[in-house]
Amino acid sequence: MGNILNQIGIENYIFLCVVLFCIGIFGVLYRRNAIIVFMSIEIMLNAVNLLFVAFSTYHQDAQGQVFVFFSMAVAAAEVAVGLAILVSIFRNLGSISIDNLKNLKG
Amino acid sequence: MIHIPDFAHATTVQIIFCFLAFITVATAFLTIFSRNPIHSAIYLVICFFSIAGHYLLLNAQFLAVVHIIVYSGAIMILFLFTIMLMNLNEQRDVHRPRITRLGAIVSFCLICIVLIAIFINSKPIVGEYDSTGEDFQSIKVLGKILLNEYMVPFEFASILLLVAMIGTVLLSKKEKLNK
Amino acid sequence: MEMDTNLALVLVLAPFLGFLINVFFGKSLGRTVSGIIGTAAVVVSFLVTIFFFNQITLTGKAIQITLFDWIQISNLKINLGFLLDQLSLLWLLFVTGIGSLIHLYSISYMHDDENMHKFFSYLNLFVFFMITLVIGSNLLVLFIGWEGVGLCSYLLIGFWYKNQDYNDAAKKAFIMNRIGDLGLLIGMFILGSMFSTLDYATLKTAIAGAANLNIPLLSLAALCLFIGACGKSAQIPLYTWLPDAMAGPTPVSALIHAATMVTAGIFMVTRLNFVFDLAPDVQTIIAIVGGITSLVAATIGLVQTDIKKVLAYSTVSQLGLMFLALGFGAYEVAVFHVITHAFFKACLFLGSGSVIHGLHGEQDMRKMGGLRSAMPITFWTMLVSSLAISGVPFFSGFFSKDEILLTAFHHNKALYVIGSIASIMTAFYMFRLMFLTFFKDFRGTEEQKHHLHESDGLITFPLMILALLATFGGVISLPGNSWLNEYLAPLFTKVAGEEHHLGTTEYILMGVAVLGGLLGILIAYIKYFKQDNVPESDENITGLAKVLYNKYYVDEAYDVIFVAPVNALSKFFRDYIETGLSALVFGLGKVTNELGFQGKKLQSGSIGLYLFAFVLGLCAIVSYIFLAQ
Amino acid sequence: MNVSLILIILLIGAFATYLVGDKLASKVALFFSLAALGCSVVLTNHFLAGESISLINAWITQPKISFALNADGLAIAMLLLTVALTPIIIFSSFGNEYKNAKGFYALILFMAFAMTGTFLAADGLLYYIFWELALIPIYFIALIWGNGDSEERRKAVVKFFIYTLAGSLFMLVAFIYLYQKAGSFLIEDLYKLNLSACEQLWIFLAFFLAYAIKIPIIPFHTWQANVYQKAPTVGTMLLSGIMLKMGLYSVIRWQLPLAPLAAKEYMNIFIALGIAGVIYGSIVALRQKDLKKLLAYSSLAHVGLIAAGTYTLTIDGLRGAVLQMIAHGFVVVGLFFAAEVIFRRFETRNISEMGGIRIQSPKFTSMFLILVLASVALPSTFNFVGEFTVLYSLSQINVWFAVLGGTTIILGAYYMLKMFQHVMLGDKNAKTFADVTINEGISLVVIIAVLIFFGFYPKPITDLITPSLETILNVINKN
Repeated sequence: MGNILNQIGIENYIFLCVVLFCIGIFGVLYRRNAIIVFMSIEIMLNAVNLLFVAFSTYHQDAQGQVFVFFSMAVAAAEVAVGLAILVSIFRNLGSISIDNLKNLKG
Repeated sequence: MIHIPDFAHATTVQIIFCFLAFITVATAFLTIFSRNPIHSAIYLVICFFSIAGHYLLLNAQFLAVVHIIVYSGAIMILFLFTIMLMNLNEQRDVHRPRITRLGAIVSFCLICIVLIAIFINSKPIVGEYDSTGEDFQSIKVLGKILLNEYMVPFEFASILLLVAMIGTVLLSKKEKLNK
Repeated sequence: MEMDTNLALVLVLAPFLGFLINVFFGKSLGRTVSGIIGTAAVVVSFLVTIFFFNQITLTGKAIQITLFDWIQISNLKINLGFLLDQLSLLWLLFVTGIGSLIHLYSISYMHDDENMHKFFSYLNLFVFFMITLVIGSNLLVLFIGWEGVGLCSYLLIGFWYKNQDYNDAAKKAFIMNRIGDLGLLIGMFILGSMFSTLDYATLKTAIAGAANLNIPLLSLAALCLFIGACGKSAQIPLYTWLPDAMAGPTPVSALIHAATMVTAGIFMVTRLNFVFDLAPDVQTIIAIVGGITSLVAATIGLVQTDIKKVLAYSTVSQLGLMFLALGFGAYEVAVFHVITHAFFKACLFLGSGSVIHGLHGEQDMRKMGGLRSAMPITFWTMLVSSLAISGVPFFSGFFSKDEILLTAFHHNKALYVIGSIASIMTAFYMFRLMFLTFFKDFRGTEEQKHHLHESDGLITFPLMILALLATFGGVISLPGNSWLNEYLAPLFTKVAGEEHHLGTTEYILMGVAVLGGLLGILIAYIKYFKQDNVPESDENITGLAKVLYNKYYVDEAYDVIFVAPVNALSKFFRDYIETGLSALVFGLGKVTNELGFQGKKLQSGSIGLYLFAFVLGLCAIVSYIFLAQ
Repeated sequence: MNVSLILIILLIGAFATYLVGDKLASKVALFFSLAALGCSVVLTNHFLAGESISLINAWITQPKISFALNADGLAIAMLLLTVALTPIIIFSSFGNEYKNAKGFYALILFMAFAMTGTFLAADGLLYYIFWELALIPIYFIALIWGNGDSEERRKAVVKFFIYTLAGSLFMLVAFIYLYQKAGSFLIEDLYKLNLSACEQLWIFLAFFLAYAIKIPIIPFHTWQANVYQKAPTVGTMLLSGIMLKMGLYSVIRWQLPLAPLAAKEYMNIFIALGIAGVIYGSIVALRQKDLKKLLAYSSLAHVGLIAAGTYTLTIDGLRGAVLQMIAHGFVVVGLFFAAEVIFRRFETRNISEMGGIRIQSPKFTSMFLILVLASVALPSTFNFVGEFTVLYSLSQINVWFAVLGGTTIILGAYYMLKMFQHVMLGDKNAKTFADVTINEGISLVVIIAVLIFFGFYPKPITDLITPSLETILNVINKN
């Protein structure tokens, strides 16, 4: 079985992931809705995951996929906790706009 | 060095890749630009599916399946539930001031350029993509690796999930306890 | 040798002991006793000096005494030591001799002053420092005395310290002297670094033996030393303190500002004649400065109305003549004039003191007159001294002044003319003083007239002695047969003066000088005796006389040129630079504070902003790591 | 027996003073300071007999810091200055009543302890610790017992504290850098380093900042006049008499041997700075209205000359500087004490409100005059010996340095005599000036005696310091 990357080229995956990652960053900066910010973070995570898998294929090695597996677990945990926090913030402040979250002030 | 797909002589795989990539990027953008969080969530689901398609394309079936289950299934449901719980709609989302948006676009372009420039500058040695022919990503193999080499992290992942669950429950319940 | 050391210590320390006794016990001892102790202390020194003087005239050998190491500097070691040679003993003779007389005089003169014991302690201290100055075996010991006499001069000028004007005069004297002292110090530094010694004897041998002398540097040293001498001996441009110094009691003026301290500059130059001989340019400068000083001071003296001021300017003028002689390398001539000048000027000052005493403090000649009958002894002694200073033949001043003018004639005709004019003026203003003070009718108040009396014996006795000396003092150096020149010969490297052959030229010059002197006296006689002129009161003085009366406005000029700018600078520094620097330091603190304050605003707590910063930082770091290379 | 004994005595003294309570505090402090003086004299005798009284103990192994006290002639001279001035300073304060006297006197002894430590320390970090330790007591002394408006005082003192501390931090950086190179803080190890010219320059500048502020050399002097004015006289005496000498001593002990190349390269600049301080200080002093401020600026002028002397890098310059340090220490303590004596009677430091003291107290006037004259370096006072030597060394570098530095002779006489005239002379004014008490007299007489004795016979001190200065010069000239 030939390597699928022979037909696509690893660079294209890299470009795709970079663009995806940047879109994630863009979303974080662009939106104030905390939920969308979360989604953007997920996009970034996925961009990285995709790159892992691409390189896993490139190296013909399962390590990358294992890592993606763990990262998914962490992402799941993160989203669960993060959303719970958002919910409680929403209950307290009545809004989830990150502009309202200014308690980090020194 | 940037490999421009030659559409005239494109293989099926290449066409599929381009198609999937287009969907991924487009839906990612739509996720961000949608006014309505529900729409965002829907677009994100599509985005995740397309990424799962990439996984399949790379022959990582197990991951593709896990990805769909975890992301499209669990995480997105969580998102949707939260959105509905908060009853968010377009009106509640106030757009950021223009300067912020401009800044966001500028930094988006900047980081894109920087990352791509790095990649171009690094002159990667991409030789022939060798294929050992060995099976390295079937469920069987992955399972062996996970439960042998990565036994301890695997267990920690489960502990992490457990802790996350307890934390989530506590966080959500705290309000009620105070009342 | 042991004996010599002890005796030398007695010589130096006797006045110091007198000082200590008067300082600590003076008040309880009473005025007369403290005066006697003070006088006795100086007399002891005088006796010891005579002893040494006899010894040295017999043996002709200088006595060098080293007490202990004083200051140690890498290449020169400075001892506290004494050198008793012909020059220092000669100086000591008239310092202690005239000093004794003036102490004696002061017992009576200062008797009414509540701080008499203090006066005597200062006088003793002065004599102590003066002896140290003269007797020191190296320049630094000289410097102790040099500054010490300056200090005593300060204390004595400001003796009546309740009057701040007197204090100003004292301060001025000290500071002017210090300007000279700086010159002296620099001169010492240069000599020290050139020859690694400041000891006179070794310095002399070192200079004699030096192969390649750096003459320009040596000249610089000589010039600096001369600046020192200028300060102490009141030469242009540092002479203005001396007339002001007349604020002190009259015995002080006689002792310090006429006979002894002001001659220290001449002493120093004579002492270091071997240095000055090698710097002909500096010698020329000395001669010119001396000549100009003598003329300028004499012109100012023409119109002064304060009896002591006249004498003060006369002193400056005479010192100028001495420097004129020094400038021509005629050291023994200068020394001769120092000695005769000490006699007649001390006598004149003491005489004026006697007059002032008799008039209860009146110093303005316009309010005197006709004192001849009331104070005959004072009159006669002062007349003798005036004749001496005017250069009337066969008085001491005639010989010494004549020698100076002769020397000047042989070297530089222009300076000879200047010196001669100064001499004529001297004769004029001295007799102006005599006529105004002692002749005609008394112009003071009735009350003063009522109290007019001759001073008592303690005052007149020194006057008579000094008058005698002023008359016959010239015998020590008669033209053609000079005891002084022979006595001083070992000191000088050159053949002691060029023995002037008493040819026709010399006799003509002598005649001219005598005629000049007589002319001056004659003018004074016509103006103030025949025509009965009295100097105008202050506001009526006009024209050139006003300029002269105001001393060419030199004091004012110095105020404008030096004092005022320094004060303005001080004010500027204090008000602007200081506050500016202070503000700068505070400013640094404020900038830090402000930065913190502004930085605080960045920490707004807005997550959006943080994210921006994060992304930009990421860009920066990533591009630095990957793109910078 | 070694020098740590003196440190121990002073430290115990500080604690004992604090514990005995307000009434006895001054006496106990005097006792301990005299004990330290006696001990120092005994130790000096041991030293002169050839015994070593130094001490080196390992202290912290990682990083390598030792408790090293090195007593060579120079350090002993400064030690003697400190322990001789401390009892005088304490004794001179007997005429004043202080609130919380136990704290006050304990702080004085503690400061003496820290300063002694600074002079003796032979380990960079130990030295640095003592150096900073000395700052703490003076801060409190000036802040709590000072005079004038408390808000202004706080401002001046805090400025002083931060300013000197900020300067010292650069020195700490330099020490850390040196430690990286040498692997030890011991002074001998640091002396052995061979640093490049560039490194030396930076180290020199770092030290310079610390010392220039402490000494102070213009334009880093702005803290001085204000603190002198605001601090209680005892604090001023400690500052001007001893603490300034810490900076000057450190220049000789640390800065020059550690960065000799830089010192040689930029010698003229630093000498010029010192001399600029002389002229500037003198000129500013001319127009001061406050007696203590005037003395502060005169002090600025004098230390400027001393600093110029040290930077000549000649044996004369160093020796003259050390002699002048000691002489200046005594004379400035005397002058400030005289100012305090006047303040006790007139309740003012404003020169224009004084005058007429000579009529009322000739004794005090004489003593004050002697101090003034010593301050303007009249020959036969100790100051002359130092000033002459320093000026001589300057003339060896460049005659113009000596000429400009020598203006202190003229300007110094000008402002000091002007001050003397307005403070002491003149007719009686409305205020009465009681004659000096015996206690005050003793302090002044002791100081005057020291000044005049060493003015004629400075040989003991010269002999004490010369060998160690030569050793330091050898280190400087090793390359």
